[in-house]
Amino acid sequence: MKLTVRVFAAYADAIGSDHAVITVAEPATVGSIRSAIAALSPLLPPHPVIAVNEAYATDDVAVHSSDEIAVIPPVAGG
Amino acid sequence: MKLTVRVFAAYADAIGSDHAVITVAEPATVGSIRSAIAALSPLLPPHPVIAVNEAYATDDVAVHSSDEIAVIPPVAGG
Amino acid sequence: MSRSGIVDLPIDVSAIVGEVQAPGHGAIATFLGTVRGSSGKRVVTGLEYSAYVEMAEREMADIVREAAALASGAEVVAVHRVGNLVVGDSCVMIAVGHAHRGPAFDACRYVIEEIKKRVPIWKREHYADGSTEWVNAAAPQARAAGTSA
Amino acid sequence: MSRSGIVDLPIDVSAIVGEVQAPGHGAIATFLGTVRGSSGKRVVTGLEYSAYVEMAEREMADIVREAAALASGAEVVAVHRVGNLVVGDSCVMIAVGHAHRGPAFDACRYVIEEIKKRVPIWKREHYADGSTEWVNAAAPQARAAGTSA
Repeated sequence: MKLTVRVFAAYADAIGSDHAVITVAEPATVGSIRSAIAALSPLLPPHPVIAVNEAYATDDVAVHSSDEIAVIPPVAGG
Repeated sequence: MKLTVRVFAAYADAIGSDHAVITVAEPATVGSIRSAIAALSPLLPPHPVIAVNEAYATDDVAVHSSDEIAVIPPVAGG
Repeated sequence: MSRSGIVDLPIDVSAIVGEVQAPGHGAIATFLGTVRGSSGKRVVTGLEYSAYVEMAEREMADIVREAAALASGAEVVAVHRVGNLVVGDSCVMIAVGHAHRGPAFDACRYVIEEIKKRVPIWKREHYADGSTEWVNAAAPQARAAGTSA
Repeated sequence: MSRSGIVDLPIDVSAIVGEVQAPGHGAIATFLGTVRGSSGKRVVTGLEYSAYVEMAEREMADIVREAAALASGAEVVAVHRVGNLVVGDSCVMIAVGHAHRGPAFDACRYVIEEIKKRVPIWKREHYADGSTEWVNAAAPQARAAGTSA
């Protein structure tokens, strides 16, 4: 299936866009889609932090085509 | 010598005034004048806290007639 | 009432203090983060904060709820500003009202520490020489964070 | 510039925060003490703060100096109000500006704790039934306090 991934801050600069489309096998989990996300740019880390539906997600979380997926660079608020 | 003692808050209510005059022997120290201050009212504690020249004073501090003496009730600021 | 949010207008300190004042609250602790004029050896002329707004608001709301649970009876307001800020502007404010000062300080401190760890907000510093740089202060450490960050 | 004082007018929160803002201060911690509407089981209608003003100002100045020494580079403002206050009024405010939040929080906390221990200020609560009472929160614990309190 195809997934649109939201991309922010330094990672958005790295790929030149605030989103990217990846193609992954089903059934998918955060663990199974991570490498496809990391492959978006050599400037991304090999194991980027992923959010699903606006929450940090562990590797075992299932991913469906309707989910909102995002890749989260190191945060710097405050 | 005679000393004027400044008296505040609950202690001022106890003696009915914001100051009192005590007569003490010379040379005087905070330790030697404390009982005369405590005697101003039975509502004062036997060993009240004394300030000399706007600073908390230990028993060994010398007291002269020109010093500003005060008796300090438990504080309640903040 | 406790609340939190991502905002794009200046932070009104008095108004937020007023929100956590109540007859039962003898203690109000606040924290205000402001844009500093230097970063390491470089002169900072401005800062650009961006956020994954929907998620940032959810994380902020979680943190405020956690703080209010830690300090039972606390009223907690936390706001973080995004957009272009100049040196001296406030970027984040936390205010906690409580009956007692200990829980008020503790809850206030908790909120700023957690914001810095978890809320998906990023900042890009603009330097006097015209260059810019994303500031990587922390890898996100959510309680449910990925195994690899 | 660090300062302290006993005041008899309302405390202007924004103005005091402004005093400790500086390009080098990324963190501002504040504490605001306000008059609570109850004390134990009794309904408080107002509070009367009085002070040995000259000594209170000296003690406040000492405490501010100590806090600025603890948190090197801190700017510290501390004011305590005296006179007749009603429920919700602010009686004390402390603001600390520092490069970093840890020292800012620590210095702020230090100042309020020491004010409560050492500064010769007293309060009399006025109750709904018309009675009044001096509140004895603490025997003064100056570093140079008398041996017997």
